[in-house]
Amino acid sequence: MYQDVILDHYKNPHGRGLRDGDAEVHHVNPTCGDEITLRVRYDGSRIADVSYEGQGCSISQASASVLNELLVGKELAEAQRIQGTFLELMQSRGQIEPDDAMEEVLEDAVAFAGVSKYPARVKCALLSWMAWKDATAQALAGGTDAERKTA
Amino acid sequence: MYQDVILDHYKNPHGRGLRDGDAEVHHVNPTCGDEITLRVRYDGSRIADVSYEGQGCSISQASASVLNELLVGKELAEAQRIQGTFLELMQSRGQIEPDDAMEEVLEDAVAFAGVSKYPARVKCALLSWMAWKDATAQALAGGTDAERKTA
Amino acid sequence: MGVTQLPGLLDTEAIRKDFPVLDRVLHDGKKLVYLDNAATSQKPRQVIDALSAYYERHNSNVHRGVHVLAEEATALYEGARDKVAAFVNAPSRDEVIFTKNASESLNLVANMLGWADEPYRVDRETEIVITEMEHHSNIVPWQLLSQRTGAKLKWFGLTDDGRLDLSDIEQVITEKTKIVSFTLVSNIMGTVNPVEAIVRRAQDVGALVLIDASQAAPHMVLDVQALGADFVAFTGHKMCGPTGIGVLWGRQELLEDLPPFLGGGEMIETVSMHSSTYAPAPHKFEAGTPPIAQAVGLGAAVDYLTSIGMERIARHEHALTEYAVKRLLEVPDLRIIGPTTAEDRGAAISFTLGDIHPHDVGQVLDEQGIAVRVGHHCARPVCLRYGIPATTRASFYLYSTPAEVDALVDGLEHVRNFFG
Amino acid sequence: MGVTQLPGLLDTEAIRKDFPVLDRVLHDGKKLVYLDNAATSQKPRQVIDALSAYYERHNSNVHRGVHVLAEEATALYEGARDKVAAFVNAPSRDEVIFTKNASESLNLVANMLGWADEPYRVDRETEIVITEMEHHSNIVPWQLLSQRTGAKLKWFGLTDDGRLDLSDIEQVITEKTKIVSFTLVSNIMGTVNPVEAIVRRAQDVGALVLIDASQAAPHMVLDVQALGADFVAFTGHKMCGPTGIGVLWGRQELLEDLPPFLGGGEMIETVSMHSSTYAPAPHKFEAGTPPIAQAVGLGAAVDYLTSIGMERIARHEHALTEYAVKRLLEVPDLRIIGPTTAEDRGAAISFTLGDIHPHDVGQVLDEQGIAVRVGHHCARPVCLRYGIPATTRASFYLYSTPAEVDALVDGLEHVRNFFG
Ligand SMILES: Cc1ncc(COP(=O)(O)O)c(C=O)c1O
Ligand SMILES: Cc1ncc(COP(=O)(O)O)c(C=O)c1O
Repeated sequence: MYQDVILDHYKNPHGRGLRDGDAEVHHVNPTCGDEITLRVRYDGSRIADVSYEGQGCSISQASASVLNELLVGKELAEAQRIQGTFLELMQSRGQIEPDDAMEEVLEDAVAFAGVSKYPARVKCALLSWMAWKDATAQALAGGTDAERKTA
Repeated sequence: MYQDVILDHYKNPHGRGLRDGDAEVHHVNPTCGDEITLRVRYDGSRIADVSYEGQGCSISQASASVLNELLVGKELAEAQRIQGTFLELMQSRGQIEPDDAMEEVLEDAVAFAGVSKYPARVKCALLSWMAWKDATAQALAGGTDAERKTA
Repeated sequence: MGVTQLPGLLDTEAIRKDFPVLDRVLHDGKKLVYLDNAATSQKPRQVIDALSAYYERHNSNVHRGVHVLAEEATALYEGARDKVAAFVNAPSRDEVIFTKNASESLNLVANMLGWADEPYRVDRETEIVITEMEHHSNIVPWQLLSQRTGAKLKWFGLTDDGRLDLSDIEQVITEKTKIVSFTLVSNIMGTVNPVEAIVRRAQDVGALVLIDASQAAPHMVLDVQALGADFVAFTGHKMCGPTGIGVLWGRQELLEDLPPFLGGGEMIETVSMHSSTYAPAPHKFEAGTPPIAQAVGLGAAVDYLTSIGMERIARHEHALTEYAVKRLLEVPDLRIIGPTTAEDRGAAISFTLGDIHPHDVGQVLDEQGIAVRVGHHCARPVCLRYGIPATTRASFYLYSTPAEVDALVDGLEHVRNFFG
Repeated sequence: MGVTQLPGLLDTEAIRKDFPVLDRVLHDGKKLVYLDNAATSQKPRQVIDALSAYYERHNSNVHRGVHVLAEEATALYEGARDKVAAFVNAPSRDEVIFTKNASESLNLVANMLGWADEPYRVDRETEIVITEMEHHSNIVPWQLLSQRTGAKLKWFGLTDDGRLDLSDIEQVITEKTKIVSFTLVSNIMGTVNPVEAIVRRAQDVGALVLIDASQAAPHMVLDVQALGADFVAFTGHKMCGPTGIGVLWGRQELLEDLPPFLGGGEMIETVSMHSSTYAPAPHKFEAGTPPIAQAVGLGAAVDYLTSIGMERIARHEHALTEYAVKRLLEVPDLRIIGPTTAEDRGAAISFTLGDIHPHDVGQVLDEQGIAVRVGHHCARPVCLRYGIPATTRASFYLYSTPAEVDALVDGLEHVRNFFG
């Protein structure tokens, strides 16, 4: 499951650190203690920045890095499509073998396909993505801060 | 376990029916619903009568009949010795093979030896004997009525 | 004696090969005739093997493990939940809670309601409704709840032929009623109760309904959605599964709203010394290491029953019950306690035999290799109601045969002669 | 690598033959190295066979049956109680209650005390004492009891080296304390706690003592009389027994005085619709069909452990722990959470490895066939106390070997290189 792509993102994360944002969320995976604080900044409907701090396993950290790389600069609708595809892949219990079309959408994120075979780790991979979704909803609704737990 | 002696006592019980007494007790075996009401009458330290009414299985009914036959007319000390021996036999889990000495003490009651192998039935065999012990204690203490359960 | 042919019987010759214990020979040469199925069922080879395989290959504690065994054990345990959910047609697998037996399932609901907030809370202003034919496990929890909260405990009485007397249903179930808990099938009389009438009245007054399906799940199609109840409880060991496991099904919204019962590992979301939050159902109600192997065994039992088909099992038992009732009523002095036809009744038949005490009946039958249960069958109020100290109960299952009914009837003749 | 010889080791080569799962080969050729024994132990053939034999030959519901199978099942079930009583040196077999797991045992005591009369009753005037190193199953029941009764929950904190900080014992355990509940051995840090000091103080103020022996019973001689506690809880699946069974030992007078917990069949003396009386202990606390096969399996586990000898098992684990602590401390960046010597510690060793997350440690170890547990081990307050999100825990048992310690250390080197 530890693809080189994942290890690379883990060791050299993209866009790590907290910068200005329209909304900030804090998500925790209570079963393993993984945490992320994540901010989004929008430029109209374009994602201007996703900044984050967190602690957790290589999967959750690498996943946040991939997210940053994939989503920053994208239009919201496009980002949501990517998020949906990633979610589908992660919930596939190893049943989806990513094809070219999926690889085009997910880029580095296809490396997480192997993680979907490990139910205990799927939540790690999804942590930042759930946080991003939540932060986006808040940013669009006006940007109030909130603390939430990912069950 | 159904020795002829037991069946005889069951079909033709000795001394059944309630007559005057110095004390009366009512015992119930809650796990199977066997019940006995038993009275004792003492003539000094001699057992003048043991009278009883009850409902229950052949073992409990026959045992009351045997008790009546064995104990009426005996001195208290002798009766207690018989009761003790019967208790010992019943709690032996089929390990005691009654010898001549025991047979002399217990007479017909040795027929219950086989019952001791059946834990569920030992309480049936002991019901009247526990009631007698209890009634005797009350008679000697002054003869107040009481209702008790044999656990 | 020739082989009796009844319509709807299963191929018991094949089925019996799956149950090792049925080969037992007792008392120098008497073949076991096991008619104590309402107390517990026997276990097919498929279930025994599933247990061994679990312990020999996959044993691990479940959840949160990242090693292979932990993942396998978790998949097996949660897979058993899927199987049970499908077996009872639960809308969601998360509505299936594993307990230790039906008794715990019933107590769980009683305790949840005692600690619940409004609108579920049972307190001194409210009423609890049960019936006179309940198993002690569906009486005592409500007596305890009533004593501890001050709520009033009410119940439906019984008709002379062993049915619920619902003539006063409007007085028994009222606006004050918070919970109605009753058995789908009586373990002592076999009576199948009219669920719909009771559920309708309970819903009219806004009361919750708990159905004790301990004697139903093993024997008929159980569809929790069709029942319309809020909770359904049953137990593994009566349905070809292992001891040590029971089930509580509950409606998801209720499981979300109601407070936990036992506290501990597995049922939490996050714990600090100062406070804790709880995991969503079903885990919220499964404190501590769950009955992992037992769930796997129950899953195998459900597979086994499903492979034969619950409808076919019900048909088999119905035919056998009809035959057994008919033959038993031929025995002089025999009085059936409960319905005397096979309509709306399960395969447990209680009776008295003249004034021969059930202990004596059971013991003399045992000497012939016939296993029945005697006593009050954890339903003493029924014995009180009919003025008897105890009954003898013969109860059948998918492997029971007409020849075993015949053996029972012959055995009873022998009992009568013996004590006659 | 040569075979490491340590004084006091058991003949693991022979012992391992008894445990079928230890032959498993994972991930194309990696032999299973099972170091997750604090979560659950593996089961010897003797226990698996006892379960199968029970279901194949003797299966029946217990108590009150007059047929052969019922008598055999009852004798086996009650015989298991005798074995467990002897195993913990209980003064009376009637003090041994079978539950579904240690969590239920702990909750049982909390609930009894909540419903008890004086002098046991826990209410808003009183205090409950636990410790910061408890398993969630010995925290959450007391939080619930405290919320529901208003009693104050207090606890002992921890020293930096993973021991109980008893310096303020007189302030923590006071005249208001009704119950002190603590673990004999920490499941996360391995710490063995000083029972005597705590029991003495509790007795001085008249508080009851409950000892959670879940991590002790499998590994050392457990003598409930020597402990001096009022209640002792443990769980079957960690001591070579099946899942689905736990034990609560309690002093007879207390079991007589305290109210029941779950209501139902088996725990009653007599039931009417209006009221019920309860059977004497242990049955009073065993509602419903008990975990019959699981008790039989636990009895077989106790026989197995006794045949090897608990003192010898303790010596084996001590030697192995000493070796493991030494070797683990050689791994760069490895920090043991808990005692760093083998004195007064059990065979569960938690650690962190630099800033590599335990999930990653566990996963990469798993790829080498090494099963450890990662996370907060149901003892999250310990992680909070030491400012870490989680640990990796290796835990040993009677079949563990020095070679497995070596495999773990090699595996950790690989983990470091992998994420380095
Ligand atoms: C110290 C301790 N207490 C209690 C428990 C709970 O045991 P169970 O999960 O069997 O209820 C455990 C194990 O999980 C434990 O290690
Ligand atoms: C109708 C009914 N309810 C509840 C129970 C209790 O089941 P268990 O003993 O498995 O808890 C039984 C069986 O004993 C039963 O027949």
